[in-house]
Amino acid sequence: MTREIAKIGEYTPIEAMVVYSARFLANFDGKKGLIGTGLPLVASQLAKMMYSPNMIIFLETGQADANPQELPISIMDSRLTYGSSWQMGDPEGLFPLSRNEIDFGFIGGAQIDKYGNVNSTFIGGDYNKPVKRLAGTAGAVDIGVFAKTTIILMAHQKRRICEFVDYLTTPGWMVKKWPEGTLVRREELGLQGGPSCFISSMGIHKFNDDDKIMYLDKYFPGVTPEEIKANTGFDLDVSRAAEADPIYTEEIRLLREEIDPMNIYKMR
Amino acid sequence: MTREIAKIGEYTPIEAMVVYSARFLANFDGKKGLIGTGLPLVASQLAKMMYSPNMIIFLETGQADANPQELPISIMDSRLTYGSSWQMGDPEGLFPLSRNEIDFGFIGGAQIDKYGNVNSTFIGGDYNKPVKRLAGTAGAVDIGVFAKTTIILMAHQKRRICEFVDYLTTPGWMVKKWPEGTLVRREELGLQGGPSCFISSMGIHKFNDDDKIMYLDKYFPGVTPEEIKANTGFDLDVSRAAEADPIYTEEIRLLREEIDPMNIYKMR
Amino acid sequence: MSKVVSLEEAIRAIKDGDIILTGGIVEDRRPVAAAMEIVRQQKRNLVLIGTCSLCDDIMVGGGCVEAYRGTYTSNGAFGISPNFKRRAEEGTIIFDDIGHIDYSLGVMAGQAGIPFIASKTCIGTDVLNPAYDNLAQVREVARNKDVLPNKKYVLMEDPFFGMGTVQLIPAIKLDVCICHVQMVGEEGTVRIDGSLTFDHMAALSARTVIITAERVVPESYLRQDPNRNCIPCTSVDMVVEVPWGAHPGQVYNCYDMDIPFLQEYSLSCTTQEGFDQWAAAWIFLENGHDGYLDKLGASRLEKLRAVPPYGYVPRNKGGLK
Amino acid sequence: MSKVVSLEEAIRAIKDGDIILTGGIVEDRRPVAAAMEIVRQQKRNLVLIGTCSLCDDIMVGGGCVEAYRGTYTSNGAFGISPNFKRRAEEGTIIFDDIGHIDYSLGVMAGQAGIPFIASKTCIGTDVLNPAYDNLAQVREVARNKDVLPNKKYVLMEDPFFGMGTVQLIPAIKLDVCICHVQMVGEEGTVRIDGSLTFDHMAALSARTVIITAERVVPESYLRQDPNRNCIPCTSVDMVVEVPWGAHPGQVYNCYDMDIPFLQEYSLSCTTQEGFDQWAAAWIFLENGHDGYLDKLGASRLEKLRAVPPYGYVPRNKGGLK
Repeated sequence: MTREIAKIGEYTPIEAMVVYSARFLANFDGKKGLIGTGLPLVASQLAKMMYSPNMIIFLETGQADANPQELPISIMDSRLTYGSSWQMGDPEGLFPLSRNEIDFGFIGGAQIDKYGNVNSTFIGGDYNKPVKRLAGTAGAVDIGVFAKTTIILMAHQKRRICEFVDYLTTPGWMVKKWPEGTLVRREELGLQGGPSCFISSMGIHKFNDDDKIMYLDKYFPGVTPEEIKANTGFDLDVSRAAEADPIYTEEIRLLREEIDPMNIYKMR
Repeated sequence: MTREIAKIGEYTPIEAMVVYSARFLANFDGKKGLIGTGLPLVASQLAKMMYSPNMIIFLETGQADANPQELPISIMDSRLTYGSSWQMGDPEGLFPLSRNEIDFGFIGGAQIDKYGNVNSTFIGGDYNKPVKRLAGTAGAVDIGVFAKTTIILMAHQKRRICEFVDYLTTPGWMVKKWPEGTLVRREELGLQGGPSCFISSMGIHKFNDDDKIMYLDKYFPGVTPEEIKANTGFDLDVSRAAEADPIYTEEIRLLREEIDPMNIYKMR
Repeated sequence: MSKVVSLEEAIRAIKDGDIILTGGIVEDRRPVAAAMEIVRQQKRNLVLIGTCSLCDDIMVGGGCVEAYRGTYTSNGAFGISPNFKRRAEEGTIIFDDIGHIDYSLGVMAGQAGIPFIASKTCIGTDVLNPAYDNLAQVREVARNKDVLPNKKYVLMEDPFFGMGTVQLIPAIKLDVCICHVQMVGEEGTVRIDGSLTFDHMAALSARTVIITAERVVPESYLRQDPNRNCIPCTSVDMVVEVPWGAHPGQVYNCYDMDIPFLQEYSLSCTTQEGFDQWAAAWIFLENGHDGYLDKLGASRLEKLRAVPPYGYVPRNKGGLK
Repeated sequence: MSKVVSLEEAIRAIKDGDIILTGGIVEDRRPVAAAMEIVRQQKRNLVLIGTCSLCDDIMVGGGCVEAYRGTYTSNGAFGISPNFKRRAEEGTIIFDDIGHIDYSLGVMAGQAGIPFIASKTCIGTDVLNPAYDNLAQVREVARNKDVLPNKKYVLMEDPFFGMGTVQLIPAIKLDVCICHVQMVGEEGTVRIDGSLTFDHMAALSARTVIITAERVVPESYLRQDPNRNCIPCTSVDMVVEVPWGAHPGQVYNCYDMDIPFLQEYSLSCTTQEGFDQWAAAWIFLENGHDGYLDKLGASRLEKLRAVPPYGYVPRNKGGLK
């Protein structure tokens, strides 16, 4: 099947982020994922339609094998219950993580650092008097600790992609060993998993095998590696980056017409 | 209302044991009890009819406020589910105990000692090669540890009422402190509760306030304190015993005609 | 024995300084009407456990809450909970973040009546940062301090399976649990449709449990299928019938969310004055919840009513446009 | 994806030395047909977890079991499990008694994926007697030793609520969990009526989960009310339709117990020869479970069929006389 390619300008950077995320989920067809609220849920819907029809979706409010017939707005949306195999509560929804059943976790966040640590708790100032208070831990800690791998999605902004997060909510590759707070490799604390990729609104980022520092793997069509580097809060290695495959009109059509016709998620 | 008194010989010792147990449950009208399988369940049915209509029954297989319409045979009998408020499993059925919600536990057993410790695990020989292997712990440990008080019911036989149990399944007043196994008062281990009475097929036994040793409180009509002493495996204090109030024909009629017409529990 | 009371009477049982958890999560199946009554009764110094979203955030705006211990402080798609956000950024509310499995295990331990539980759940993260441990400050606000643990966590080596360092997590216990549900019997048996969130566990470990429900139904009806019930009557103290008691959120099988109302809330409450005006318009009404429903209007509510068998309003039927 | 297989194929997945838990409790909703197939396939060195009643005791009689770790070894009103009793008194089976809350917390920890949990549950009793700790011997029998903990328990002081000395209880994990239920969808979603016993938790922490059911129903039917389901399809590996698969025990809403059959079992199995004769009569039949049903006869089974709405056969209707 030949697919029509969408031109640059025919989709927004956020739509591109969601499309590349959905494509990445092709790696998890038939696998079990715990999907966070917001854009990860949108990307999963697209993935189920095009790339990963047998992906098994768990949600932190206790649905196993959820099959929403239309896009949920809330993490406990009624749309998630109907058609799922089992509907319990949050503990039962999260325990597949701690039982090591979850092949991938898929989350957003507000800040990410070069080790793939994610912050969704506060930005700036002090914990007790933050400049910007955020949503807190909800699922983000647990996905980072227990999922066999983590996929992270976040709009690309210089202040959000930084040297080290203001608060370590979701553990990436270098995490804090308590009580001292020493930075150590996650394996040293007996944590499996770790982030496999960070998909922004400009490109796809992976992590070096040795020092586990983020590098640019792919830049989206119409974006240059230099632009990405300039919009990143640490010295991002872009030397190995290649252009991502183009986006198909069908992907954008599904997002706009089938998945989010009301633009609830403000992707456009 | 004057009630007709049953003559001695018109009921069996086991029926007497069940009737006096039911009367004791009058202390728990409106209270929450966790009821063991077997004769405790029979006595509870009689109590609900005559003495304790608002008693709230929990069972270890997860029924809250069970209202069986006929006598259950099994601890997870279908008869326990229908009409109950909530039907979960064993963990949920037992956790009211560990949450300290249960006002009384009511159990049988195979052996009881002078401190009210009960054994339902093995009798004689060694743990690993017992003369008589029994049912094990099931609920009996937990009722003894967590219920605000415990009521114990057991047929009166010399070999069953002893100085110290062969295996301490249900903690009474003097229990084992590990790892040494030293005998200590239960309070010393932070255990609340303790047995309030042991009802046998011959009499009602309570425990001294000071040394927590069992004494005879009431002997059933037609039984003498001396007979009870002779049928007890330790030097039972019978000096304070009085004769129990007589049994009513109505109590026996209910047991025989309404509660166990098929004599499933072999009370007669 | 019937446990049915008025909303006012039920909420009177809550004392200043109580440690309280509200059912549902984010904007859905939340006891919003109950929270508004808490604001009307001007409760003070409450300690919120679990999450601080919609109904909790209304209590924060109403000046009822001084401390929070939990995992989530957002209204989801409608933004960070505005009253909490403002007070956190002012530094005028005490908060102590814990993880989501952390919270789950705490509530599970509470319902099992056990003191603590072990997990690797927050290992490596700032949830365990001693500098961010505000449990002692939370305890200062609480009336019954013994309901809260002495310590936030303890690290120890797993002696059983060689899992390395694990975190001991204390049980979560409560003074008060308020849940809004689809159905309750007059004796308190609860049936929930859709996510149980934490309600089925939290209600078991609270000293006082208040159930508000779309409908109070005959207890005998619910007892025909005890397997389908979610909270036993033996754990419930008071029962209140409050139709649309979770508006503007969803209640599965009953109604969908009122998106414009939720958006208006977020926009209104960025300042305390904004919240006060919003509260004057929606909370401090004559006739309390009945006044609220009448002001919303029957036709607006009818558009939100769930369509069987889905339990929500499918968008292609135009309900929510 | 359909997970429906034959009983023979499902049981072939069990390996000698597996750590196994069977659903239901005492004589009710037990996977009896599955246990008989295990005997037919001559599995060896199984480690039984939880209880050793009816279906488990059949496996003991069949020589399939060498070790047991659990809380109950009786057939309730029908006496101590006869094969287990005999082998225990001979000293030819390894057993390690734990408490009922002990077991509950272990399974709860298993489904929560955590290594251990604290409780006062066996404090003061011989369950903690080091002289009776046979866990090491149980481990010797097991094929996958890492499924069992290193230690039976650890004592420690409660650091959070001042509860004094508590017992740390390791998670219960399993190689195999077999449950017999009323209904299962072809993808594995399970609906249970009546006590869930431990099934809803144990099935989540086993490597291989086999569901036998009175009826395999369309998955889509069960998904109309996910709140009523008890085990998610995501935790189930194989599904087998086995009508009357728990006979002679009860299955709520399906059938009541066959008391004479249960009494006959108890009387027959006091000796190994007695069990072998009983097994020849009821297990080693041509056509396996179908042969068993035909031998029982349709009229006998019909008398056991549950009466709505009770879910059992009320005695005053004469069903069980």
